[in-house]
Order: sequence, then structure tokens, then C-alpha cells
Amino acid sequence: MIFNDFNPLEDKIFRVIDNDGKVINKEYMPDLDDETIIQAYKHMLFFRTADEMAVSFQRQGRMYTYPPCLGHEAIHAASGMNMRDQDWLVPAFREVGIMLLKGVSMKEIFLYYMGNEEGSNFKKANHVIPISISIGSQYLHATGIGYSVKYQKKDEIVFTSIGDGGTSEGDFSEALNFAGNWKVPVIYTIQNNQYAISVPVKNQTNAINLAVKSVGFGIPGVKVDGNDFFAMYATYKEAVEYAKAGKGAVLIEALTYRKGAHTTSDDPTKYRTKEEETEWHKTDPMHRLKKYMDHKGIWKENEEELIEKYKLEVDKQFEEAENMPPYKLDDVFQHMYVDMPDDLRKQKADYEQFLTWKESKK
Amino acid sequence: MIFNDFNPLEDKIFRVIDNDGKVINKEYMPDLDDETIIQAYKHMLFFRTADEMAVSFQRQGRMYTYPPCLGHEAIHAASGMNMRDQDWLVPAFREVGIMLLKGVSMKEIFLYYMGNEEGSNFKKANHVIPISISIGSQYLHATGIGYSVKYQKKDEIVFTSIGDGGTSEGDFSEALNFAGNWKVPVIYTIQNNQYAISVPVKNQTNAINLAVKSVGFGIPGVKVDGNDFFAMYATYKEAVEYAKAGKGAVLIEALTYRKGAHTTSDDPTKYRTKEEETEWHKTDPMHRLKKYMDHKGIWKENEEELIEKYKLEVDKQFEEAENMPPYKLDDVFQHMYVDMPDDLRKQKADYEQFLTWKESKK
Amino acid sequence: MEGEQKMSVMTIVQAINNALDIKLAEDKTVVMYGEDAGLEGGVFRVTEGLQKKHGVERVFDAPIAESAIVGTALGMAMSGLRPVVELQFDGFSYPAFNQIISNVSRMNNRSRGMYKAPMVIRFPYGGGINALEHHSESPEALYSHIPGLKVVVPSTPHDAKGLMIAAIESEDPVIFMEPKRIYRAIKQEVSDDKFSIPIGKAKVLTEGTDVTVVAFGAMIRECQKALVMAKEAGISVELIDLRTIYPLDKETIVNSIKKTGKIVIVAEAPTSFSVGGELMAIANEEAFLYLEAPPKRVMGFDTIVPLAKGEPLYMISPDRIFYEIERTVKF
Amino acid sequence: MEGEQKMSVMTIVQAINNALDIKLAEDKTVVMYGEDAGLEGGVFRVTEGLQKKHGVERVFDAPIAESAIVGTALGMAMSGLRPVVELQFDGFSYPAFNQIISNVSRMNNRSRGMYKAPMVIRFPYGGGINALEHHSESPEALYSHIPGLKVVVPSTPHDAKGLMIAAIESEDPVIFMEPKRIYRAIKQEVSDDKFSIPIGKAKVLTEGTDVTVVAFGAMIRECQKALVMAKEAGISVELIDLRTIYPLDKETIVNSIKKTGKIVIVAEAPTSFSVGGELMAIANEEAFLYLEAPPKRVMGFDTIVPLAKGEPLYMISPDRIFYEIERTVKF
Ligand SMILES: Cc1ncc(C[n+]2csc(CCOP(=O)(O)OP(=O)(O)O)c2C)c(N)n1
Ligand SMILES: Cc1ncc(C[n+]2csc(CCOP(=O)(O)OP(=O)(O)O)c2C)c(N)n1
Ligand SMILES: [Mg+2]
Ligand SMILES: [Mg+2]
Repeated sequence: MIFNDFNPLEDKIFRVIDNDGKVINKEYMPDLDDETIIQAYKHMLFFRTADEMAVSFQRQGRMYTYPPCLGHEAIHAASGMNMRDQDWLVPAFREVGIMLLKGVSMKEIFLYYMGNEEGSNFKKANHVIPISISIGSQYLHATGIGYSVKYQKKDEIVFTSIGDGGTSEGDFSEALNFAGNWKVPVIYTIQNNQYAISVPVKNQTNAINLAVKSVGFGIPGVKVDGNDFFAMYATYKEAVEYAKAGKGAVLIEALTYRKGAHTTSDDPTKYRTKEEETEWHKTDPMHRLKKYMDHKGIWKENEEELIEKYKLEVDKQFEEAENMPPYKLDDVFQHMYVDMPDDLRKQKADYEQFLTWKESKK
Repeated sequence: MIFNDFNPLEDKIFRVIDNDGKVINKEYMPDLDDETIIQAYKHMLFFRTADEMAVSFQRQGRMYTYPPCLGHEAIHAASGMNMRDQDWLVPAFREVGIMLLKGVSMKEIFLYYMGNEEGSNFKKANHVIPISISIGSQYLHATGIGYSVKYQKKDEIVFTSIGDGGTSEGDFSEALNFAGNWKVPVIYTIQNNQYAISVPVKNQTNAINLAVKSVGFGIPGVKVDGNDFFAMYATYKEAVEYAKAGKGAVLIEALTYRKGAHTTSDDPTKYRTKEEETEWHKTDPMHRLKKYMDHKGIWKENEEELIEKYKLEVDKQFEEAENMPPYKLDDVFQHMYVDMPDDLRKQKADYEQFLTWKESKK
Repeated sequence: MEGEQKMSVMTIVQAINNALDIKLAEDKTVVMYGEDAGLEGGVFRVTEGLQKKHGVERVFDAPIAESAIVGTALGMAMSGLRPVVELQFDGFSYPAFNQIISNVSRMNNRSRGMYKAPMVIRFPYGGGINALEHHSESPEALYSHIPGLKVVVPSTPHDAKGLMIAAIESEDPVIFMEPKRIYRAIKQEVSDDKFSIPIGKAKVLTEGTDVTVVAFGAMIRECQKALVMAKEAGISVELIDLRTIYPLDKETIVNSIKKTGKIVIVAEAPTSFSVGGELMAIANEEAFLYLEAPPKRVMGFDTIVPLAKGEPLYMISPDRIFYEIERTVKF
Repeated sequence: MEGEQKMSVMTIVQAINNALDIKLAEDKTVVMYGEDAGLEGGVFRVTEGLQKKHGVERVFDAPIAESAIVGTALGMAMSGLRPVVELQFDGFSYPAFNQIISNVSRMNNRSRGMYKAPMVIRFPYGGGINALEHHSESPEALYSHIPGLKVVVPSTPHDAKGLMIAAIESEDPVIFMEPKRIYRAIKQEVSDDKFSIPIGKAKVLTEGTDVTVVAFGAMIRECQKALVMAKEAGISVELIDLRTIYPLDKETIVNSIKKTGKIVIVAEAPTSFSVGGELMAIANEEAFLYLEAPPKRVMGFDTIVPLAKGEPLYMISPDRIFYEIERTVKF
């Protein structure tokens, strides 16, 4: 078992391929056919294309903000590919790729960052919770959903995710402690991308790594090379089996690097060096998977063409998002309550009266 | 080092004497002269006498509530004896003995449980923070005080404590995580007395023990027999040296048993068995220390007489507490702010007007 | 019909227990947990016997972590359950504050109605029981200010049962504050059947013409004592029990003010930035021209509730209520 | 004297930075920390340059744990320091709520004056910047309802500097809410010297006779725009900037109402159970016989602040303020 063999207490890291895409840990190589591997790369290519476009749309002033996922693609592809339609995704905010694989559309993602709540109304995605901005809180929701599916004896697994910085929040610990008690079928991921905005992970905690935190809650934990698609895939596969077997929750620390800025309003040059960035770029998850495929000679697609195709698709989605009907006053009120209090109705009516007056002044 | 030799990850427990008071771990026996050992026992005898009297005063309806410390005496004596006047105590609520050794009086303890804030105004105790009822919050205050004394380069160490149940609170984890980062001179104790009101510690967490939680914060942790005075003393001594050497914080899980009820309004027979109680009573910290002294032949006092003397002392303190001047309206207001807002002055004046009217109606 | 109902004499504790029991029995999606709420039945024994009857998977103890209790309940509520969680005391609802304000109250809006939060957060509230710090608080203003929540406070066993059933059946999250001071002080005949009382409706307990007194929870009983004094003094008081703090039943309040021209608000919480202020605002917004005297708040000082020795100075007594009623009427 | 002062043009961001800089320089017990507040100088750059100047032991980054940030600051405050902590946004002050209400606000009272809590909790607040959820909130009512705190909201660079210095020097804990929407929008000549503005004093910004408008923070600027419209309409408005929400400067407010007979309250937070309600209560309690029209609240809906697309519908615009001023004056 990966969770046994790579003890975070010894600061071991689970890795299957090296930076050159060579398999260094054959026994753990997940049994994937070429098709699936190619598909994984295509997913990642789509994520990256969409991500880069999102950043540029924001730069053009057509969205308000956006948290780039550049560099996180292997984690997103590996977890997304291990999720079934009935499984639950309880995301933080840097999980665009996973969300896409669960059926969220880029249009919805764009809508959200254009400042429209409709972007959290995932029309075709099953069991995806809106992103949680209040850091740490989503871990508790995942634990609760875990209890729920277990109690209802449903064949459903819950995936949730947090950043390295988020592990300092009290909610993180409370959620994992409950998870240990309740033995819930939840897979908790830490996307350790080395930074919480400007704060490096070494200033976040004195623990030797983040996976060891699992020990305090009596659940298995493992530190994985998050830029190694195969390692991530194998880890999720094992975690899923563990959950299905009724054994409970696991904590996965996925080591990666936030290649982009924190959000589009952040400037990483203030707090990290070019050298560090260069060093990490050598571990880029897409280059590694590509090299693996090259060694094996299985990648035969025209990447440029693919990217063009993806760009068209993303452009279309963006356009749809931009052409959403305008936000209505009703949209402010209608979902505050299932059973709306009269007070709110009155506030709306009063405002409409003001709007009428305003109109009359024109 | 105790903290190295008794690895909580292997669920090791540090113990120096057995239930019969026989030394089973000579190399760790702290180097204490007979005088000090006798003194420790006397402290514990005083604690237990005062504690039992407090319970009975409450039963007589002369105090509103009281959390018995019965069974916790070794932890209290050992930590109290390792604290200097300038050291800080940041208590939860089941630390009466430690508070006494820091200079808090039984009168103050009684006042508090009679419902008088004056009971938190420790007239002769230096650096003792009022007890913290909101579980977990005190751990953060201790961390902050730790930062403060370190920043101010003061020769002061901070002691704080929490129950087993309290370890589930987010504040517990946040405090220890900051402590690891800041390397503060704080000694964190968990008084694991097996229960949080009715909930056994096994329902509190799935971790193999509570000391392992230290791993998640990068600080040393150790699980100690909290009913073994010598083990507790040696542990605190080492923790103090560690802090003095600028190495930072430690986490001590002190295993004990809450021999009494949670508070005087609790009935433990609802949630635990007589057998379990009997089993634990064999580990009583006072019996063990007494037996140790008996083996060594150093206990020559008349225990009955001592108890009588202590009772007189406690009675006197209780009487003083009962004879406190009545609570005044001013006492409600005067400490809400250092710089009292006019509003509060007015609320007080209005109430005085009402009181005058009330008087006039008699 | 009425005559055929089986009735039992219940305290508020028993009425809530009965409501939980009924819902647990009829709806398998209802689960209930909290610190000591399982085996022991809670420190006030409100959930006593429910674990035995409905099983440890549906009624259970939680570790001491209020944020987790509420946050996990939200997860359950989003995925098909209707959790009822107990927070041990008013003052221990605060560690859960972020989950309540940032998630529970907003999930329905955030997800545009896709994920509802049908859950109840219940806790005993209020002073007057000679308790330790944090055990005597009245945080209704804090929770009522948060959009997305409903806030309910019963004052009798009958209301406690009916409102609890309505709360559990509510598709919106409900903060259910239980007046611990009168948990066992009032006994009343309550129907054994299932019934519910609509959230958002106040109740006129006594009709009167000189002044409107608005209160809720444990203060109702104190007001009723003050009403006896008022009657002796020849003052006719209309007493309204809010029962729900948000949404406020403005209609009932405003109709009464229009009749009496005067309003006295009684509550235990600190005066400033409180439910009292909101009720005064409503009186102004909806009945300004009817007001014959300044609306009056008879509320707690802007201080912490003192410990037991000082508490009688803080708590609102019937004679103080009467004193302010009289002053308002004489204005 | 005035003439000799060196003045600089500052934004609110610069003014607060300057106040922190002055206090850090003159008082070694002042320390300052928060998420990204050290090296980077905070996401709004309010603390920019301070770590470099005063050292990493005094100005530093904190892990993401608001309860810890506030709880450890209380520990520091009890043991000789005067911490100033930054919470990154209004909506992220809630994880610290329990520490604020249960400990920070009460330590002085709990310890009978032995352990004070001279500390400042500062955060940017309010909407209007097209932000994500939790980044646009106005929680002043929540903090003002908590006994033991002082709550300050500046509206200009000058006030921001003077009030921040007063806040750091306060022996009582201060919640310092910074109007992020106008962080850089207003530039003003501010003295380079140290000066302070007393906490608890409002300021009459414009004298007038027809109606009193009370506001604070970012809404002051919107009110000033409405005042231009009012002037055109021949309405004389007295505009009061509260500057401190608790303790409220009742005297200034009440004197103005006595003069104008009318009051309009402008704030971004949800209307119900708010500062608006409190101000209406004060108007009733202290100036009932002077009121010639119902006091009016021009405040946010009882909803979450919508995301950017919906925010303009939520935010209080100058024309809406004018509309309500006119209606109140015409009452
Ligand atoms: C409770 C809370 N506090 C603060 C913030 C502000 N904030 C947004 S992102 C961020 C850093 C998160 O870092 P990390 O957890 O490592 O995730 P990453 O951004 O690297 O994916 C902070 C502090 C927040 N969203 N929620
Ligand atoms: C934040 C908070 N939640 C709940 C309580 C109520 N409460 C008081 S004592 C207690 C149990 C504490 O158990 P433990 O931490 O093991 O300490 P012990 O009583 O055993 O010393 C609880 C739940 C509280 N005081 N504070
Ligand atoms: Mg990160
Ligand atoms: Mg315990």
C-alpha cells in the first residue's frame, strides 16, 4: 500500500516518474492503457489552455479576478479521473480542472469570476458544491457529506481539497478529527503549491511536511509528488478503494508549485526568486507526462491543433458567459431563503419604487 | 531525553514508579531530596482536602458549581513545583492545585464559584490569567504570551493546560501550530482524564493518543503517567530546560482519571462503570507517592493532623469568601472598559433611579 | 377534534424532546448530535432517551468542536439529511460563528437554490441560572442580523414543540434558542400529536389598550408578572410574544402599536445594537404617526452578564418592567 | 503652530501606514502581524515597508488562522505588548469571532482590571470593489453589540491616521474597520506629525437645517454627492460622520436632530438589527419630541452582498440617498 510504504513521518515522498518522464518506481505504476494516458494529457492540455485564456481575459478587464491553476494539472486530472458521476466534489478555489472533469463548464467558471452567482449553479455537474472562499470551511462540509452518504449507505465518495496555507485553520483540524472518528469515505487533498499568497509553506507550520498532520487524527496520510500524474493517479486509486472498503478517510499532500500568480492581482516577484521558479519549472507535470509518452511513443496528436481546438471551445464558452442576460433585482433576493420573508419582498418593492423614481428623472 | 525516549508514535508511556510506589525506571527518577518529596505530598494532600471541602460546600448550596480536581493532584503538584514566580499560568478550569502553588488562594477559588468576579482578581499570584471557560481559547493566549516574553527577552516560561476533550477544538491546533512556528517558551499540558463530561476520549479522536498531535506542529510531545508524581516532575523539569534553552514549546499528555464528577451537577454513573472506576483508583497519585515514601521510610507526619490543619485553613478561607462585602452595581460596570463610555455611566444612573423608585415603594 | 387529542403535561425540555422524538420517528433523514447530546442526553437532558430509541447513528455525541458540529451538519444538510445540532450553551455558539455566517446562511443563495441547508442549530440561552461565564448570554441580535437565517425563541412548552417541529421541517436553516431559565419552570398541557407553529408569527398573549409590551423567551414570564402589577395600577397592557426574531411579525407588532400608541420592549441582551433597536426602528418606520410616547427598551446593560452574585442587578425583574411600563404610559 | 506642520498628501492606505510607522518607531511594545502583512505589506499594501524598517520580529506574516491571530494578540496584550493585527478581509474576521467576543472584549472585566487588552484588530471592510464573496461585508453591528469593544471607522486619510494612533494608544481593544473602497480614492493633506483623534467623537461635516444625515466610512463620500443634489433641490442637509460606532457620540447626533427634526441614516450593512436601528432608537430615546418625520434607514438589503454583477443593485448610490432625503424632508 502506498499509504504504508511512504511514511510521511520519515518525510518520504511517493513518486513514479522522474522529471524526464522515466519510470523510477515501477511497482507502483498504475495499470493504465495508452488511451487513458493520452486522455489524461489531453485533459491537462485543456486545463492549461483554458487557464491561460482565463488569465488573459482577466487582463483584458473582462473578468474581475481569477486564481490560475497553472502547474496543478496533474493533481486535477488524476483526481478528476478517479471520480464518478455520483461522487462529491467539495472544492476550495484552485480546482478548476477537477471541476471541469466533474462536468462544470468553463462558462460557469467564467461567469463566477465575472461576478455572477449563476457561475455556481452547475447545470450539468452532479454533486459539485460551489467553491468555498472562506478557507478551511469546505473540509467540514466534506466530512458532513461523508457522514451523510455513509449513513444513507450510498455508493458515493467525497473529494475535497485545501491549500498548504489552509492547513493552519482550525476547521482543517476539526474536520480531519471528525473524519477519523466517523470513518467517512472522504479523500482530503492538500494542494501544497508552496505558497499562501506571499507566505511560503515553511512559515505556515513547523511540521516536517503536511501529510504528517494525519497522524493527529488517526487517518492515513501520504506525501505525493503532485506534478507526477502517475503517482497522483495511483494514490487516488488506492484512496478510493480504501474508502469503498469502508475503511474511512485519507489525507493526501500533493506537492506542486503555483507557477502563476496567486490571483491576477498578485505579483509573485515580490516574494520569490527567479531561481526558485526555474527549479520548479523543471518538474512541470505536463512536460513530464509528455516525456513519458514520448519515451513510449504513444503521443501522436498534433498539439498545436489540439490547442487551437480547445481555444475555440473556450472562446465559445467565454462568449456565452459574456452574453448572459443582465443581472436582475430578483437575482439579489430570490435565493436568500427557500421561503422568502415578507420583509425581503418589501425591501425589493421599495427599491423598485426608487428605480421608478430614478427612471422618471431621466 | 524523555521527549526522545518515549515516542508517542509508538504509544509509549513515560512512567517512573508503579502503582505500588516502586521505582521501575530508575534512570529517569528526578533528583529530589526527601524534603521536596514530602512537600509534594503535602501539597497534594492540601489540594485533595480543599477539593473535597469545595465539593461539600457546593452540596450545601453555598457555592453554585465546582469542577473537582480529585485524581489530578500529581500533575498539579509537579507543574506547580516547576513554576517560578515570574512564570505564567494560563489555566483552563481544572487546575486548582496549580493555581494554589502559583499563589492563588482558596478564598479566590471559592469566590469565583460563588459567582463573584473578584475570584479572578488574584491578589497575591503573579502572572496567573483568569480561568478560561471557553474551551481551547486559553492555548492561544499562552502562545501569545510566549511570543511576548520571547520578544521582550524575559526569563519567563508559560504553562497552560487543556482537557482531553479540548484537543478537538480548532483553537488547540492553531495554538500549537503557531507555537511551532514561533518557538515560544510554552509548556502545553493536556490533562487527559479520560472524559469530557460524558464523552470518553476514544470518541474524541481516532489518534492513537493525544501526545502524537504534536507531530502535526513540529514540536516534541510525550505521553506521561499523570498519576506518577516523579514522571510528571521529570517531564516538566525537562520541558523547562528545553524552553530556557530557547528551543521552544512542548506538548505533554498527562494521563489521569477524573475520579469525581465533571462538576457538582454531573452524575458519572450514567456513563461509566464501577469496574472502570475501581481499576483507575488503583493508580491514585497520592497512594502511589505515599507508598513510595513508605518504602523509603521518609513519611513521618501524622496525616490526620495535617488534614485537620488544612481543613481549618480552608474553612477560614471559605468563611472569608462568604463574608465578602455584597456585590455593588458599580462592580457590574467598572471594569468593562478602562475608559468607560458615557453610555454605560448613563445606564448605571438610570438603574439607580429605578432602585430609588423601588426603595420608595417599600 | 381538539377534544380527542391526547394531552400530556410537559416542561419545555420535555416538549422539545417530544418534538425531536416525533421527527426522528417519522423521518429517517433527521439526525441529531452535539457535545454529550447522545448517551447522556445533553447537559440539560433535552435529548434524553433519544439515542436509545433511535440508535447511535442518528443521535450521537460529538467531540468538543462547535465549528465542526455546525460545519459537518451543513454538509449533511446539503446531501439529503436534516440535521439538528445542539450547541451546549449560548456562549459556545461563537466558535461556530464563521460556519453559520459564511456558509450555513448562504449555501442556498451561493448555489442558486441547488444546495439547501435544512438544519436546526439549537442551544439553551439566557441568564438567571447562577451560571459561569458564557452560560448566560442572549445572542439573538447577532444571529438575526445575518441574512439567510431564521431565529426562533419559544416561551412555553406548547410553542417549543410546535416551533421545533416547524424548524426541523423548514427548508431554511433555523437558529433555535431555548430559554434555559424556564426549561423546567413552566408546565403546560401539550398535545401528544404532531403539530407545528409557523415560524414568523408572533402571538398576542394578552390584549390591552394603554401600552404594547413586546418580549420573547424567558422574559415573557417576567412580563406576565409585571402585568399583574400593571393591572393593579389600572394600566391595560397588550403583551406580545415574538416567538420568532427573524423574520419579525411586523404586522402584529404594528397593529398593536397603532392601537396603544406606546411600546415597551423587554429583552435580556445588551441594549445597544439589539433586537430592541430593531423593534424601535419598526415602530418608527411603520407606525410613526401613532406613537404617543418614545418607545422604550428595558434591556440588559451594555456589559457582560455578571456572575451569579451580580446577576440579579443585571437581569430584568418584573418590577423594573412595571416601572418602565408606568413611565411610558405616564409620558 | 498649524502653519509650521509639515503636511503630505496621503491616501487612507498611506495615512494608516504612516500611523503604524509612527507608533512602531516610538513604542517598542507595538508589534503588528497578519496574513501577508509582513514581507508583502498586506494585500492592500497598508503595511508596506514596515517590516523592512522595524524588523521581522515586530512586523510579520501569520499563518492562515484568524482565531490564532486574534487569540495570540490577546496573549501579547495581556503581557506587555500592544499588538495591531490585520485580518485580510471583513468576511475573514468571523473565524476570530469567538476570541473577540469571549476573550478580547472581556479580559479586562474578567480579571477585574488586572489584565487589559490594549490591542487593535484592523481589517478592510465594505463593498463596491467588485470582489468575491466575503470580501464586501460591513459587520459593524456585530462588533458594536459586543460589550467591551470600541469600534472605529474612518472616512478620510486625516481621520484614519488620527484614529489609528488613538486606537493603538487605547487601553481598550479596538475594532478598526477600514473603508477599502476609498482606500486610495481620496487624497488629502495630512500632517506628518503624530496626532490623534479621540475615539467616540463624531464630526459634523456640513451644517444644515432641514435634515440630519448620519453615515460613516465609505458612505460619507456617497452622501456628499447626494448633498450636491440636495443643495440643487434647495434642501439644507447636516451631514454627520460618526467616525466611531461604539461608543456612539449621542450628543452630536441628538443635537443635530433637535435642530433639524429629521434623520436619515446611511450605511451599507443589511438593514435589520443594525447600526441604523440603534440610531433610530437613540433618536427616539433622546429626541422623541423633536422628530418631525420618521427616521429613515437607507441601508443594504437583508441579503448577502451580491457578486460584482449584482453589486450595483445592492450598494447605496448618491441618487438613492437623495431620493430618501427628499422623501423624508417632504414627509
Ligand atoms: C478564512 C480565510 N482567511 C483568509 C482568506 C484570504 N485568502 C485567500 S487565498 C489565501 C491564501 C491561500 O493559500 P493556500 O491555502 O496555500 O491556497 P492557494 O492559494 O495556494 O491555492 C488567503 C489568505 C480567505 N479566503 N479565507
Ligand atoms: C467552547 C466550549 N464548548 C463547550 C463547553 C462546555 N464544556 C465545559 S467542560 C466540557 C468538557 C471538557 O472536557 P475536557 O476538555 O476533557 O476537560 P475536563 O472537564 O475533563 O477537565 C464542556 C464540553 C465549553 N466550556 N467551551
Ligand atoms: Mg498554497
Ligand atoms: Mg477530560
